[in-house]
This record gives sequence, structure tokens and C-alpha cells, in this order.
Amino acid sequence: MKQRIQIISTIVLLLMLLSATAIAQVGKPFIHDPSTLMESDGKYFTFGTGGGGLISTDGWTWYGGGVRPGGGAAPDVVKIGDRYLIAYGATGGGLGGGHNGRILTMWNKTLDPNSPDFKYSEAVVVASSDGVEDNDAIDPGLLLDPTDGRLWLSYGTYFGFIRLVELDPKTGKPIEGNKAINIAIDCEATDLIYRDGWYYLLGTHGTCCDGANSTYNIVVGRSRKVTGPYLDNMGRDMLKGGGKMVLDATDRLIGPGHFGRTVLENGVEKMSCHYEADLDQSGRSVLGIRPLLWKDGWPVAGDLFKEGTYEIESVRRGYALELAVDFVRMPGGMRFNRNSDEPIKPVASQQLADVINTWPAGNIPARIGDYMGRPHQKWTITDAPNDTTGYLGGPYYKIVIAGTERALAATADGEVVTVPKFTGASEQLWRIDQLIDGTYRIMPKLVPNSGKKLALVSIGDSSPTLAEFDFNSDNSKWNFKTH
Amino acid sequence: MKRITITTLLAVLMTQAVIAQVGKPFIHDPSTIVECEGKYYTFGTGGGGLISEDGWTWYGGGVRPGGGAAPDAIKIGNRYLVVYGATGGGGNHKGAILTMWNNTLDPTSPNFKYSEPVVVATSDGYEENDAIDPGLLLDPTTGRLWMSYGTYFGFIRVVELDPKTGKRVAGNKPVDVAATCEASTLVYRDGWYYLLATHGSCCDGANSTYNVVVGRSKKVTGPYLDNVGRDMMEGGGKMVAVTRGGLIGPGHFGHMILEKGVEKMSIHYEADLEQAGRSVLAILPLVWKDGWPVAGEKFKEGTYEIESVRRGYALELAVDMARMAGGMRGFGGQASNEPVKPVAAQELADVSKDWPTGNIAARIGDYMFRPHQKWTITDAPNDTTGYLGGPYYKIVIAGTERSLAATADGEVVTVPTFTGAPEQLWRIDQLTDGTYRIMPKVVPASGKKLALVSSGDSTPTLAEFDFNSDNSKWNFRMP
Amino acid sequence: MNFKRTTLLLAVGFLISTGLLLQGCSATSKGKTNSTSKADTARSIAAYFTPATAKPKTPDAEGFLQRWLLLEPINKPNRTNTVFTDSYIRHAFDTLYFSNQFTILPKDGDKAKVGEQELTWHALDSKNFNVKLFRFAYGLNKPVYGVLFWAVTVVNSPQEMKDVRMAIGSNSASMWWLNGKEAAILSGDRRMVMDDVVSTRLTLNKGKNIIRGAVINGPGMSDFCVRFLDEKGQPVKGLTISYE
Amino acid sequence: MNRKRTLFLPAMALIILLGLQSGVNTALAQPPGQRPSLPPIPITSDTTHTLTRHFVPASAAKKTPDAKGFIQRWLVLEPVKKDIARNSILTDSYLRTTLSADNFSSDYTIIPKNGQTVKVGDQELKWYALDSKTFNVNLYHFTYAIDKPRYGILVWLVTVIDSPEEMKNVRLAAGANSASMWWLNGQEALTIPGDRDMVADNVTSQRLTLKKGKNVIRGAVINGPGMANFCLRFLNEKGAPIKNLTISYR
Repeated sequence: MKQRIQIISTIVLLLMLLSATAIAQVGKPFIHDPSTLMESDGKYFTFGTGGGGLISTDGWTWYGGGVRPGGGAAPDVVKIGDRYLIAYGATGGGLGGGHNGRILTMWNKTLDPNSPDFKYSEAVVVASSDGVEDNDAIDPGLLLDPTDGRLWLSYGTYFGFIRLVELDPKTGKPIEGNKAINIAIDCEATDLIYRDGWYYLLGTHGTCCDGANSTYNIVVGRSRKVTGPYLDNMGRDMLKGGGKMVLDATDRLIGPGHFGRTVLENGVEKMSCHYEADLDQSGRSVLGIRPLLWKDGWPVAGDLFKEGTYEIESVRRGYALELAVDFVRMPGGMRFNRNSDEPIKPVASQQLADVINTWPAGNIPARIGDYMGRPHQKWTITDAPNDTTGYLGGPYYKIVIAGTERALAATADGEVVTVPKFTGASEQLWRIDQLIDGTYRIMPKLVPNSGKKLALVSIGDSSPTLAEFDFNSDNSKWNFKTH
Repeated sequence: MKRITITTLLAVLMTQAVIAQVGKPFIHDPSTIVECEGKYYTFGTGGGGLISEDGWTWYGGGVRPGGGAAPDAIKIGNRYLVVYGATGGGGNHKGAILTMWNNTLDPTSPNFKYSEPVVVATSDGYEENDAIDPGLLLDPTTGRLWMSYGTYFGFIRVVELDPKTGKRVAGNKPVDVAATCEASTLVYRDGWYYLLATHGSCCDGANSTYNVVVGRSKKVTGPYLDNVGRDMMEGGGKMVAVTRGGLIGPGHFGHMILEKGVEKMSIHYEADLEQAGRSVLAILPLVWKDGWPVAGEKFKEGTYEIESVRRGYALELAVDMARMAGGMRGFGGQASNEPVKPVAAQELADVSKDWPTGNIAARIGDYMFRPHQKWTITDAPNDTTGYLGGPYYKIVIAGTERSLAATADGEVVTVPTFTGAPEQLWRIDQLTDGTYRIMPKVVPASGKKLALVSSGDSTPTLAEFDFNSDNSKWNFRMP
Repeated sequence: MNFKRTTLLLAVGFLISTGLLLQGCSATSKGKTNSTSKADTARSIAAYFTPATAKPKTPDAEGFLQRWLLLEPINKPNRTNTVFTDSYIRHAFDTLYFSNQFTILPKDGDKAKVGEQELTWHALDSKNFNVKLFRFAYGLNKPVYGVLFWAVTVVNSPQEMKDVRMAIGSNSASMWWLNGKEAAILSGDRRMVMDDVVSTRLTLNKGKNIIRGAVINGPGMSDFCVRFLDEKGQPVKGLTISYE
Repeated sequence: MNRKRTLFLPAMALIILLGLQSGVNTALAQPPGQRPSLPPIPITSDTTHTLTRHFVPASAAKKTPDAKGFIQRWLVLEPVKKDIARNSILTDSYLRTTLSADNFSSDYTIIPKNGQTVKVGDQELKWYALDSKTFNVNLYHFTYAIDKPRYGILVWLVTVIDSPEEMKNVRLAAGANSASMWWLNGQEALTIPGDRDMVADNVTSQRLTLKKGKNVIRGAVINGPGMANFCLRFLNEKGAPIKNLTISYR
């Protein structure tokens, strides 16, 4: 076990190769301080500092075109009823030289500037800082409390306190007589979320606006009450600088900040942020969308799916997705009765070339079988070539048996097969979402002749099919393994 | 271990660094690993067993009379109760399970003497049971002693033994708790009884499909249900351990609690392709996820960032932060039609020349994926020692020989060159929550067993391990 | 978002504003910022500090030291906090700014001459767990950005205490000494987080122990918090704090 | 551990035994010695060959699936003898080849009669209409009860499901020890290859349609050494068992 050092560098190299594909979003996703992602008129929207914003038709490719008047910095958006409430800081947090700040809200019926209904209401001031007090009224974050329908706004920067005020969800104006409460220090770009009896205060620590040298990172504290105290995993109050890490620099995506949460459905959540620098995109500030996981009651950023060769494990039973082909034995059998002084040497594992000639040429069904680390259980998953479409946070993937073009595909009768050759057809494109418990959902882009949105599901221990996704069942969940 | 050429395929590369145990860890159906007088013991099918001084290097030498198959062992008071099946399974399914006591498991000890074995369960060759493959549980809530046994031939049964005598409790009737498995054992944790068992085919080398599954129950007598609510009587079972690359066919689970938060599981693999495809002992961390046991990851050599669970910052060299070229590339100043191209990341050569040459302190800092935060962790060369389930590791800044080391005053530094001294050797245990504990082999001039701990968000030190505090926990992150 | 930018840096500020404008949006409608000052603009430190008295002071419930001798800020222009590497701050704090810098136990009202500046020591009790240097400087009508602060306090220990640790948070960088020996260094553009940096195991002498700290800050907030932790990470009890 | 070893393979068994002993003795450092003799094992079971211990002869009485939907009434054919050393040879191809060769009828909708004999190769085999007392059908018990070979067997099965209405998108869910194949109304529905344990819902079919009225299920379970049994039920679109069926053997 000592002679392995010489290959370490190779391992590192390979790992880097594998990770080089973890990109943020595509298109022109350049933004700073993105607001929480909102869906409107079938498109996704986010607004940033300085006005304007990004629009995406699929959640993966983003371009400019969003319209938000008022300039200033770091807006947030929440949908209340059938209207959108937009909050923004009229100042830029030290941009004007001082900490004299104002936060305004305004309504719109749609976020789509092409819609005839697109018209912002007159902006109203909901919070301000006088430039001297321990607060800088920028960086608003909105929470419509799902338990009681009350609307909360957190705001502020490292200059003094993060404060919390209550707004009227009908008017977007401050509640008469409401006094701001201090809930944190040391952070900025805060956002409040509620989940399962807890209020979470997400904030950004560190230094922004310094490109690849930015130390921006997203932390969280939680409280049973919206007014705090917000404590971290060490029991430390965010009023004393506490905060548990949610997301920090990952490889070439540096300086995440400005958290926003998007709940797609039960068990499928995303978080939006910007990275101060995406080294793969000129080191510019870009929109990032990642899975949001919940671990022991704490939010943690999930991983962007990395292209590679995996075994696909069914969470139901723990078996592996495989081609339904004859099991090909490796040479030898029971090696129980060996002389213990026999020299110990490695045995080759089964290779694709050893078995591929025994496989049929046409479609082969997929099934789920005992993990054997065999070629018919190894899947290479890559961003589908010649396909630019995606979904919130990711591209569609091509899933083939490693070393071949044999591709996993959905069928018109709601089952899964492998076809001999990847053609790029929609039923061969797969959406992969990491779920809040860290497992994965795998869905075809399209089930032929069906409008249904079905996911890959273990209907038996050994039988995969397509069926409705159910987060409460291990049947709907998968893991990607590299053993 | 052998060498592998660079031309080896990716899949092999990814898995080759993961080996089971070293020495001659050849065994089938290992009993739960038991510590006795500073050594570790496990017994296997056919008599005999393995002994290890450190839990990592294993050799034959264990002595268990009675032959037969698939023993288990448990310490009760200051004695060891050893149980085994007199038959080997198969054939006519006529089986008998016997227990015997010993004051020690060390065959060189003057106290080493097995008591006369007594039969505690049988199968007559006709009934739906084959009385082999016993597993023992001393219930921590009641002090009662339970034994599960049986194979795919009929049912897994639970009987009660007398923990004082090792004999069957008079009048006790077996309870059927599972079907279609073998090599079962019972574990208690946190209000639940867990029935661990092995499914699939054994004894077929690299073609074996053995895998370890689990069901759980609020009562020791069942019903044991799996994650989809299926009774183990109907074949249910949630996966605990499966084939991993060249380690094929895990079976015969055994559970060890080293201390709070540090648990291990023992198994055999039917075939370790690295070790001639033979059946070997393996020890893995045991992780508990949502109330279910899952085989943890054997630590893999590689280059990592070491993340403090306390705050989420990275263990790093205390050197000047070296800026990368450029500054704000933010939301202003650039036309959005500027071509988008990759920017080089900071490399070791860009910064190492500015680092001091002597010892450099370790600290914890913002994650920046910079060279002073990347650690290459490898099995320490020229060191054959280890601990339960793993070798000691060398931890150096990637691309250098600058090595993490414990100091006599209970702190951590980096020394310019790895010398192999014990304070530069590190034990890495995955904890029950999936995070890791990192401990030096030795704290110089100290008998204390200290772990790497975050004393502040930005400050590492050595202190006593405390599973209840995130200060004591670390994660290994790959770029 | 929040740029830490000082008024020392009009040029950079201009560039940033221009950049925003170039992007096609009126970023900072500075003229429209007409919110009225709610805080007391007649400057004072009274909201944050009280004059220290001779009465013995114990650490607060969590062990934070709230009584300090603070020297008015030394001008130390820095346009950004990202320059605060270990080497930079070692050099910055090795520099002699005033006589007996590393040994002095000043009295309230003592003066120190630093270049052209004549600065006064203030013996103060902080009303907060932390010491808000920004508010100290602001309240005294002194520069708040591009500054370097010195702080001294005396901790009385009823007996020798081994294996205690000094736990510090500061904004931005700082360096700390216990009884003349370096105890901790906090580099970089930092936020003040309690227990951010913790010293190695130290010994508090029976009787007086002198703690000295220096905090450097370019743009943005400046403050610090200090406490002692025992071997278990709990605040050390039984200490009293004085300034002489 | 449990090596699934058959009685009719003495040569192999011997090799395994020898291997076990020699391997043990050298590898595990056990001094060579006499293999200890077994303690006396009392026979407590009823060892007579009696069908009614585990089965009830099927009657004309109405039979529904059990509380979890398992089908307990079957026409079971006496075992076709097969020389199978290891169940790991039971690949998909092996199943297809063997089951089409050793078949009593290539009409997969045929319903044999209780007590009828059919010819498979040169073996004359008899049909038994049985209700299993357990959720699964234990073929080992069946072959023991009729005093036929228990290992190295192929067992053909037929049952008739009466559905009150047409049911679409149902799935046949089976577990078997060891390999098996299943047909619904003449159409292949499931193949379960390999050395398998009988696990409820181990394998499920694609979406099928149960006709209103009679539906014929044909099955074949093949086993070398070890236990032989199976369980089978129908699941609806939500994965819940279908229970409003009646089962007959005619």
C-alpha cells in the first residue's frame, strides 16, 4: 500500500478533469446580487444590482432583458397572490460614500416586460438609514410567512446590524408603528426562509466585489421566532457574528453570495446566488443555481451534477441500474481453499470487451440488479451534445453504458429501455436533480406520446419504470456511485 | 500491495486505493471483532481466526475449536462467549449451534481455555430452518442475551440465551423474524432493534452476489421492516453494503462501537480482486443516516480540502494570502459582449516561493481553493502500523512534502519535510454522522489521545474528541 | 452587496459609479437620498461607552472583556482591507508609532504623539460585548477609515490559570499580546465574529495580566471582542478587569 | 454462510468439503485434526411426506388473494428433473432455452386439470391443484411432500385470475427462488434470472391489462441447489396490491 504515491498525481488530474464541467449557468448569466428566482408567464426572472435583470425560458440559459426601474442595488422579489412585490435599495451600500440608505417596494402583475400588464406601481420607502446609525438600509430580503401570512423584510450590511421589519402583504408598505429589530451583525445580502417550525436567516459573510479574491460565503442561523435570536450550529448568536456555512468557494466558482430559495415541489429545492468570479467565464460575476439540501435541519448547498462514469443505485433496495443481459461469469469461482502462502496478486476485473459481444444488437431493457461492478452497470453521463436546453439549474444529460453509445431512453408506454445509439431525441435526454435529502431524481425530458411528467422509479427491487415522482418514497430516489 | 501502471483504466484508478485489510486477512464469515488484552480477534468458518495488534494488519493464529461455520463472539462481563454452527450449511440442513466460554481470546495466555460447548439451537433437516450462522446481541436496555440464526433455507430465528451461562433460556421458543437471508446479527440503537443479514450468493469468488441488508423493529422479536415498509419475513431489506469495485460480495456483518460517534462494521468480501480474488476481512466505518445503518467510506487517498464542520472554513497554511490577478469583474464596467474565456486558477508555483522555509503554523480560513488549502493525503510510506480499519496517513500540502504535525504543546503545525515521525502520522475515522475525526498517532511528550479540533473559527488545535461538538469534526472536499 | 470603500477613494468610487451607469442604469440616485438623520448627529460616544471607574469590573455573562484603554485612531490610510496579509500586519504593528508602545500602561487622558498627531488615551467601559472602535472614533470626531487603534487592558486573575485561550474577533485585522508575548494574529478583510481566532494555550499569571491589542482598518466598520476560554471552550470565570 | 450445494453432486460437495478443511487448516492456522463430530440433533419435525402440512387441496370454494394480495391457489406440476450445479448459470438465455425445451405445452393459455398427467421429455408428470397456507408457495415443501427430487428442478405453474372488470396499468410482481419466468394470457410478462432469493416484489412487470373475466397466469420456477419457492401478486398504478380478484384453477 505504499507504492501508490506515484499515481496520485494522475488521480488528481482525473478528478480535475471530472470537475471541470461544473459550470454555473450558461448564456450570459452575468449578474451581481440576484433576487430570488421567480417564475412569471412561464419564464424565470432575476433582478440584480444597478437595475435590469436576467430572463430564462428554461432556467438554464440566461440572458439580460429584465426590467426593474429605480437603479440602486440588490433587489428581492416575492410573489403575493397574483402579484409580484419587488424590494430594492435605492443606494448602493457605500456606493454613495455613506451609509445613508433607503429601501423601496413596488408591485407588478407580471415580470415579463413584453406583457401588456407589465407596469410597476409607484415605489414606496419601507426602511431607511440615516448614514450615522448602526445600519445601512440596503440588501432587502422578503419572507411571506407561510404559517400566518405576515410579510417580513430583513435588510442591512456589515455596517451595523441586520434589521427586520414587518410589511403589509396587501400594500407592501410598512406596518404602522412597526419598529425594526436587530437580528444579526457582520453580514449582508440576508434572506429569511421558513421551514418545518424554524425561521432561517441566510446572510453573506466575507468580502464582495474583488473578483477571484472575493471571500464571499453564505452562512445561516435559525430561530423558532422570526424575530430571533438566530443561532448557528455552535449555539452562537448571529448578533455576535455566528453563522453556519451553506456555500463557499467551490473549485472555479468563487465567492458565492446573495442567497435565494426556490421550492419546486416537495423534496426538490434550489438555491440561487451569484459567484463573484466564475473562472470559466472570464472571472466575471455570474448567476449560480444549485440544489438546496436539508441536513439535520440545516440548509446546505448541494452539488452541481458532475459528468462522469457512475453506477446508478436505486435507493429502494440499493441495487444498480443495469442492462438486462445475461450475466457473464468472471473466471474462477470460490477461492476459499487457497494456500495462505500463495503469492497475492491482483485479478483483472471484467471489462466491456469481455462481455459486449454477448449483448443483443437492438433495444435492451433496463433492469436493476445486484451490484457487481460490471460493465453492464456502468453508465457514462454527460451534458447532451447538440442540445442547449435545460431546466432550473442544469442541462439535459445523455446516459449511456460506459464505452458505448447505448443510451437510456423513455418509451411511449412509460417504461425505460436502452437504444443501441444515442440520437439526441428528447426521450434520451435526462434531467438530474439532487433532492433535499442528497439523493437524486432522474427524469426524461419527454415521455413519447405523453404529456405526463414522469421520473425514473423502482417499481420492484429489480424493475425500473417511469412513474410520478414521490419524494416520500425511496422508489423515486437514486444515487450516483463511483465505486 | 502491488503497483499499478499509469495506463490502468479510470475505473481501476478510482478504486485501487481502497483495499480491505492488510497482512493475511483471509477469512470467510468473520465473527464480530472483539478486543481482548490489547489485541483484536475474529473467528471464521472452519475454525481458527485472525489476530491483529492494531486492527489494520491481520494474521492467522486465532484458535476456536469445534470447526463448522460462521461463529460470532461477544464479551459479557469479563468473559467471552463464542458461538458457532457445528455444520456448514447446505447438505441436509441439519444443524446445531453451540456456545462456549473463554476468559481470554489470546491462545498464548495461561487463562486460554474454552469451556465445554453446549448446544443452544438445532435444526432437524426437515424444518424450515438451518441452524447455522449465529449472531449475538446483549440487549443494552435489559441485559438479555439474544441469538439470531438461520439461512435462506427457511427462516431466520431469534432465541433467548442466559447471559450468565450461555445456555438457552429454559422453555424459550424460537421466533421467526426473517426469510431468504443468512449470516444475520442483531444490533440495538436508540429505541430500535436492527436485524442485519446477508442476501445473495456466497462462495462464488468474483461472481458472488452477497450483500448486507437491514430491517428494523421496536421489538427484538420483530417484525423487522425495511425502508419501503416490507417485512423481512417477505424478503425485505434495505442495503447496508454492496460490492465496491474490486471488493466483491460483502457479507456477515458485525458491529463495533469504539466510542460515542465512532462505530465500525466488520464483513468479509467474497473476493478482493487486489488480493488474488480471495475472501478477506474488511472493516468499514458505520454511518447512521435517518436511523438506518449504512456502510461508510473507507478513506481514499487523494488531494482534498479539509473543511472544519464548526464554521465550514478550510484548514490551511498560515501564509500571506496571495492575490490572483484582477479584482472586481463584477456588474459594472464590462460590455456584455466581451468574449467569455477561462481564467487560470492560482497554482502552487505562483505562491510557494513566498512561503517561509521553516515550520509554518496551520490555521483555518475562508475557502478559496488556493494551493495553501490543498492537502494530499496518502497512506504513510514506510509505516505499517494502523488502527481499527485503516493505516496511518501522511498529510502534506499538495505538491510539497510540507507535512501536518502535532506539537508537544498540543497544537498543530506544518513541518517542511515529512520524516515519518509518529506526530506526522494521522488516523482518519469516518464518524456515525458521515463527518470525519482526524487524530495524530502521537502527541509528542504526551500520553493523551487528542484529535484535531477547531478551537475557534480560524484556529485549529489538538484537544479531546467530543462527538457532540462540531469543533471535533471535519470533512474532506474534493475540488 | 456592500463595497467597503472609503471617502479617501473618490477616484475608485467614481469608476464604480461610472461602471454602473455604463451598464445602462442609473445606479445610485444619490440626489434622491433624502432620508432624514434619525441618529444623534451631535457626535458623542455616550451611546456606546461609559467612562471606566475604579470600581472592579468583571467580564460579562459570556466572559467578554468590556473595559479598555483605547488610543484615538492613528492615521493609516488603506484603500482596501484585502492588503492585510500576515506580513503586512506584522510589519504595521512592528512599526513604532509612539514611545513605549509595547510596554505602556497608560492612564486615562494620557497623550501619545504619533507623527503630527497628538492622540489621547480613553479609559472606557463598552456598553456592548464588543468594543466598537468605529463608534469610538466617530463619536470623538476622529477619522473612522484608514486607521489603526491601540487597546490595552489589565486582567486580574485570582490564581495562576494554565491552558486558557484568548478568543478574539476583530474588524478588520488585528494583533494581540498577553504580558508582552504575541498571542494571536487576525489577518485579512475580516468581520468581527466572536471566537474567530483563538490563541494557543496560555497561562494567566496570578494577579495582573496586561493585554494589548492593535486593530487596523481601511474602509468599513471597525470593532473587536475578546474573552478568555478554558480548556473546555467555556468562558473563564473569576477574572476582574481594570485599567491600571 | 451457506453454500447452496446439492445432494446429487457428491463430487463437487466433496471438493468443497476438502477445500474447506484444507483451506481452514492452512490459511487460518488451525492445527490439522479430526473434523469434530456433530452433536446429536433431535428430529422434532413431522418427516412424513404429507402435502397437507403446507398446502390444502384446492376446492371449488371461492378464493381471493390474501390480505396483501398474494395469489395462493395454483396448479403445480411435479418437478422436471434438471442437472443444475449452481444457480448462477440461470441467465436469461438459459431460461429461455430450457423453458421452451422442457415444456408441457407451448400454448401458454392452456389450463391443465387437477390430477391430469402430462409428458415433458420422457418424464410423466402430474398436476396438483393446491392452496398454499402461506403468502408464498414453497416448492421445496411441495417436492418433499410428494417425495420427488427437491433440488435440480423445474416446476411449471398455472393459475386463473378472475377479474370483475378490465384493469389497465396493473403490474405482476413476483419473487422467486431461484430463477423464474411468468406469462399472462400467453404473453411473456417477467423474466427473473440468476441465483435469487424469494423477495416480495423483487421483480415487477411492465404495465399490463387484466381482462374482465378469466386471465391465465403461467409460471416456471427453476432451481438447482437450495430452497425453491415463489410469491406473486398484482400491483396497481400506485404500487398497492390488487385484492378484488378471485382465483381458480379452472
